[in-house]
Amino acid sequence: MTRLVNRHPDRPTRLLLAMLPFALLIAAYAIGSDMRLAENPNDKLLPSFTALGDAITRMAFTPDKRTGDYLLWVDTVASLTRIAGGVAIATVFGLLVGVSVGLLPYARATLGGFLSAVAMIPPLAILPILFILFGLGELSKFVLVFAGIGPFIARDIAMRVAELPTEQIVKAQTLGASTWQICTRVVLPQMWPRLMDSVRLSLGAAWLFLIAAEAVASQDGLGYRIFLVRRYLAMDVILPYVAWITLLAFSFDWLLRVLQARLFPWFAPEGASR
Amino acid sequence: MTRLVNRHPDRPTRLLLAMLPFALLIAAYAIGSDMRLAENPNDKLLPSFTALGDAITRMAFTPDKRTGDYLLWVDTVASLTRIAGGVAIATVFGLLVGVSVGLLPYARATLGGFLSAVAMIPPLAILPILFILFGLGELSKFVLVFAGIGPFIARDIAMRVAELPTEQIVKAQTLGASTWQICTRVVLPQMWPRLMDSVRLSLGAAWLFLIAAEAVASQDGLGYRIFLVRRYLAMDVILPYVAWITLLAFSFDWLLRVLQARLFPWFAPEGASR
Amino acid sequence: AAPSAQAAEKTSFKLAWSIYVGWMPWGWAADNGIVDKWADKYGIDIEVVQFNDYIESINQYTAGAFDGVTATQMDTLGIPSVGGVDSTALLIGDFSNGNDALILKDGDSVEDVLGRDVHLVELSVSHYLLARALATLGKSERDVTVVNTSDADMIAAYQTDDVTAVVTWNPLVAEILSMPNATKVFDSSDIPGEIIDLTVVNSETLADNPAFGKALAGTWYETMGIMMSDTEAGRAARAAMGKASGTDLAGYDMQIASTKMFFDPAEAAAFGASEDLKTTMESVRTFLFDHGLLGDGAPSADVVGIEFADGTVMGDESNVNLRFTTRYMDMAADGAL
Amino acid sequence: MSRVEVRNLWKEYGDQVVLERISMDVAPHSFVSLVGPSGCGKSTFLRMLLSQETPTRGTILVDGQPLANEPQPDRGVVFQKYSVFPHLTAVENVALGLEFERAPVTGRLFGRARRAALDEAGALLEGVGLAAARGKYPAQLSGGMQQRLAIAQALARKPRILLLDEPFGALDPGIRADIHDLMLSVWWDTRMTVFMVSHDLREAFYLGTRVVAFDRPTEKDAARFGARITFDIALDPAAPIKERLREAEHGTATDDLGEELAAMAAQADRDDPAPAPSTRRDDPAPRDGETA
Amino acid sequence: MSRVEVRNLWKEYGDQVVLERISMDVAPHSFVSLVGPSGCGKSTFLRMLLSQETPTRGTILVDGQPLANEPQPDRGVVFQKYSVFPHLTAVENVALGLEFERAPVTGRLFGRARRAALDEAGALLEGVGLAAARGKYPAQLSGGMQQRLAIAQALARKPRILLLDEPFGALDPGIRADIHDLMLSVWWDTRMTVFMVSHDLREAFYLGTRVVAFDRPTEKDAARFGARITFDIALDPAAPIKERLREAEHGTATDDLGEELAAMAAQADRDDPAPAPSTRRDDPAPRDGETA
Ligand SMILES: Nc1ncnc2c1ncn2[C@@H]1O[C@H](COP(=O)(O)OP(=O)(O)OP(=O)(O)O)[C@@H](O)[C@H]1O
Ligand SMILES: Nc1ncnc2c1ncn2[C@@H]1O[C@H](COP(=O)(O)OP(=O)(O)OP(=O)(O)O)[C@@H](O)[C@H]1O
Ligand SMILES: [Mg+2]
Ligand SMILES: [Mg+2]
Repeated sequence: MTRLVNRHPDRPTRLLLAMLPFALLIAAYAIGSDMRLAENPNDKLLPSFTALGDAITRMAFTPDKRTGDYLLWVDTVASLTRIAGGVAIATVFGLLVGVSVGLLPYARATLGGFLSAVAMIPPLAILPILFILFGLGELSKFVLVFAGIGPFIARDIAMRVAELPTEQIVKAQTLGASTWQICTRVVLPQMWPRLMDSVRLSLGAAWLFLIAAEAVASQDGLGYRIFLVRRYLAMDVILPYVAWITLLAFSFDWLLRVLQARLFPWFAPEGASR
Repeated sequence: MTRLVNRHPDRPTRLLLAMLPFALLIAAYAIGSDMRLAENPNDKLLPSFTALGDAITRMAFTPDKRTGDYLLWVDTVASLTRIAGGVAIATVFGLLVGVSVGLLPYARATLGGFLSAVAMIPPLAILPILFILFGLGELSKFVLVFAGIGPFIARDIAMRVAELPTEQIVKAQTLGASTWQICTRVVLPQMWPRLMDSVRLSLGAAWLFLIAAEAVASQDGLGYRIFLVRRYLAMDVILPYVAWITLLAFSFDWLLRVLQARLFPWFAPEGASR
Repeated sequence: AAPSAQAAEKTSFKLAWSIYVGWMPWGWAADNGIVDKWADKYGIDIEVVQFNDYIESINQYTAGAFDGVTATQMDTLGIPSVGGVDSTALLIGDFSNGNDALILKDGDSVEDVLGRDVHLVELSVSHYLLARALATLGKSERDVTVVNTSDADMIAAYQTDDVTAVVTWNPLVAEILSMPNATKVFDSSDIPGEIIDLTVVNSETLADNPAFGKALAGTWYETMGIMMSDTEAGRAARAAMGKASGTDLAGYDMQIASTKMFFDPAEAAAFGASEDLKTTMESVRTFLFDHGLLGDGAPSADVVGIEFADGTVMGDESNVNLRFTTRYMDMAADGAL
Repeated sequence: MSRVEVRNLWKEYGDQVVLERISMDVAPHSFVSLVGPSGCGKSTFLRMLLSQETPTRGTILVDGQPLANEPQPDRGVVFQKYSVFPHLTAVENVALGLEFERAPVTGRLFGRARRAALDEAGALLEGVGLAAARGKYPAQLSGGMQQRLAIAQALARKPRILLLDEPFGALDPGIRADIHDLMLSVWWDTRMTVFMVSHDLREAFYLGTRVVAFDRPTEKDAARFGARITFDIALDPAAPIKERLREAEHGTATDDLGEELAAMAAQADRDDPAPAPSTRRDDPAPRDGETA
Repeated sequence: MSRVEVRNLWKEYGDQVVLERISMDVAPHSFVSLVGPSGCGKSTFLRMLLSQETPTRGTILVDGQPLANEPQPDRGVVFQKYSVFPHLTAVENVALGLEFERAPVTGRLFGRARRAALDEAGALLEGVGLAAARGKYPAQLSGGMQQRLAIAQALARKPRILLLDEPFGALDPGIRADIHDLMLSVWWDTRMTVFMVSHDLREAFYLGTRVVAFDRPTEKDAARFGARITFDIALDPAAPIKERLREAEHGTATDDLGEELAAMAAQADRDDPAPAPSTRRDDPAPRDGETA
């Protein structure tokens, strides 16, 4: 019998298997929902699929009476703008600081410990200070997303830089590279694909912080809507919104993975062929 | 002139540099606080160091009037218990699932996509469902911490397993290892130190989720206290609590780093000597 | 940013409001140009900023980022006033008349709460309501266990078996009461006039810029006039407010029904000048003092002075940080705006 | 001790043909030396013998049976890139195979069984000259020491087929001669079939009972044509000659060795129409005794 | 083209003494072959010459000046483990050094300057037989191909001192001979000083103008005693002989070469009291023409 490590499912099996856990989740939901609705037809916690469908139609495909907007799309655009901004700042910061800390002993001595400490501060606990410093507008939302994932990305990249074989850095020096040239030609280019992994890993946290920011002060956005309807336990709206967020984040994750494979053909984990 | 990559600060300089950003932060705080207090002596946002000291004395060294407890310690014990529980479950889960997904093609086909999707779900948005499933007690707090960092650890470990050179897995098979033996003797032992890194990276998020969980329904815990006094903008209590959380998390981070170096002498990143 | 909001003469102002039945008019007034209209009249700018998180709006006001905020009288005393921000209750919008309630599973009187875990937002008006409810029995908080539970999670919490008693506010009360096995045993209509929803402004700013107060009062009562009317415009306004708070016209009307809205400025002014208010404030400040919320070194409930419309001061006269005034409501009543 | 038959094997990576039309029939207890220019596909060929990669076309039979579709302990390997386990000390690395065999469930031996396995492993380490590095982790060993460790590890399970990819490249002549000895005696004792890639032709001829060379027909158009077998010399399947060679090596008649090898090659020449290069053996290795 | 003086060098890792009392005086334009058992500290010695590690005791002078305390382009290196850059194609790897030199700020050339650099790099690749693999990433190259790439990369900056750690170990004899040629002609043209670690004594003697052996006095107590220089033979600092050797290689008189080498070694023997092993050169490499 072939060992499990060596058994590769074929394409259709793979597809089937990939859908299996999702199917199970949906089935579990359906059963739970049916049971609760049988008990209390007005139960709001696990609405039926019809109710979910209605809510989706209402939010996504019916113009709002007041403004004429399609709420889901307005919320999506608002949230995506914010998360893109926050993640972009965090990425740039994480790359710059991570490479410095990973490569330069002086930067490591100065920022290494500080970064580890800062990464542990729960940003939600010091919200009042953040809002005073950055106002209540879009900036504070970027900042919260940034504060949530920036230190993580920086630490992750610093670890990845430290994993580069010393031989490479020495080799570059024998080829005449200055510190700056080592950064730009040897270290940074090798960090791009790793940065993508890092961003992928932090995407979940980024959404979390965005939702938290939108729950405090804003007038649109996916997090705002979830917060707003939460006090009515409108799970028929919340669940599609959560699914939508998950889908968006997952698509972005997938996009990053595809881009990584396309743009950096030289970057394949050692065991990728397995 | 020596390149920056090759310049290593000596011990005293290193210590000085490490303290520099902390000193700057404290100085910035002191200036901000002074400015605000000059305007309004009762300002609550950035209390003076004396006020912070008073609050610390009150919370940590004076028994509470009502209960006779030393609040800071009660809160700390409660929170540490919860976070330890949540992180422990997440670690075990992350290791098992991560190793399976990284090593076994069937597990990867089944769970790879699902895990990426689940990692993107913002747990705070589906709290109501979590409550119904796990109640409001301690269990739900473990679950929230677990839901927050479990998928992250699993994905991280799966990536690390995939990075093991294929040669190692093949080599083990030529030595007669079964899939189970490959797991237990080749892959798992090499994942321990990486797991520690992974836990270190997710510690910040773990605290975040703990605090969020304690905001929901509890009577003690660091997050409970922060949310409680946030109602009165008692930054004189919040700031020491945040600093304390940061210190606890940072110490744990440091402990893990030391343990990693002690327990796994064979594990040093390629560029560690830099 | 902080100190400038409290600087002397200026022309632009910021008001923070949060989503709650009695404060929805601010959002609607801003959306429909009423705020701008009145601001223009007095030659100033007013920015009205919506908060989803009530506490954060008060915190931001207390920290100086805003000139005015919507808050209950209890939170105004406990947060900005204790925090040294001298605040004036410019407008008395309503008092809770059933909006806040103690709800039990398997129980039909206040006695049944004894010995239970009571889930509520600690140190909020819910907490105060519970204290008052227990006081009617001659009992105290020692006879129950208070469990802090965030308002956002209250409904979900109630659905679990762990939770058998909650104190909360609308729209959460209505949602919970719509569930099977939920009985309201005590609500704010049992203590009428004790939970008051205000529009509060920084006293210094107001003193230096009466125009700010006038513009706010003008806006508020024009809006009141529209929304109270039983016309198409009034229904449309209420429907929009309901929508903005996440429900619809019927839901919003139901919330208003349990709120004593002061649509008429004269009525509001009369309430603000009444002696009952002093009794209420005495009870509220005692509650706050008992829970350590008047400052840590506070020797008694007197540390923060409260000035009433008639000029009398309760507590420390040299540290008056909460002021009730009927001046602007009177002006509205007199049509002097 | 297995017969290996390779039938019309092709291997392509995408568009690039790496190997084409490789056929050979290897008798049990052969020692096949594989030579050829770098990049011609020798490692790829070994990977297919190992079932690590599947041929694009063609089949491999072992004792008449198609190759198992995954690596098995019947085929040991020493990779070109070091493939010892970084988390185990030298002696643990060698003992690992024994533990896999003797503790199917836990994969880990305890108490006396463990001591016995470690002793066996220690003996093997001694054989490759690593007795002193017994407790060191691979990262603390030099390149050549890691390679020797990999050899000891592969020998521990006594595979019936052993695949070696430039196993002696990083070794100094003194150690190399010792390990040649070890290799030959293990090969002789266990009667296993060995495939060894080497760039050192003297080594290939000295150790091998058969030397197979891979090469591309043209350097141009390298992608379209794969490497083929360009010569295949059966040196002498009868083992005793090897034995004599080995004995001779231990003796002092070092200078005669070259002639012996030449003779051997010449005989191979007669057996096989392919033109074999003339070969002599001389080992200028400074032994410790001579130089210290 | 630099004089290198090594004065009483020691290197310890924690308790373990790796090298002790290493002294040598290397004339400009020498080609020093370093030999010795695996694990004796040859790579460590090169790392110190490179300023990658600092000696525990002792000094190294280059042209009378203490060694710069960090790697510099005056000292090129080919590491034992492949050290090419995985994110650059073969030709980009070689051109990188030129880009560092010519674009100090951006580290990147554009337009004509870039094409010129790539052309230079292409020529070097051709020299090591990698013209066809120009656009491939290192992961797509075989072990030997990567090693050749590293050689081309190190030569691109024309260092004054070149440090080679088993550079030819993974090469087949045909390619190896070509690269020996290349090496010697570059060495001769640029007059650089070369230190080469090799386990192939014939190679060491063929290429080197001087052969230095490291070894430990005793195998016991390996940790307490470091390796020392056990013999140090100046073969012939006058380069023309090398040139002749090279010419001879290209000719057909292959059989005479062995004698030449032996004579050379014999002369070295007379110059130096240390007993040098007798050495002959013969290359049984099957050239394409002979075997295809
Ligand atoms: N994954 C791959 N993708 C594309 N080409 C590959 C891959 N692996 C190997 N090759 C190509 O296959 C050819 C053979 O590689 P292989 O490693 O088998 O050579 P080799 O004969 O072992 O060389 P060396 O003696 O240098 O180790 C090389 O030209 C290499 O570029
Ligand atoms: N970082 C280290 N820590 C401890 N010991 C080390 C370290 N690096 C090398 N050594 C030891 O130093 C000695 C010399 O190692 P080095 O790599 O220089 O050997 P070498 O002569 O190059 O061997 P080879 O020919 O096998 O490459 C070895 O015994 C090795 O175990
Ligand atoms: Mg190979
Ligand atoms: Mg070495």
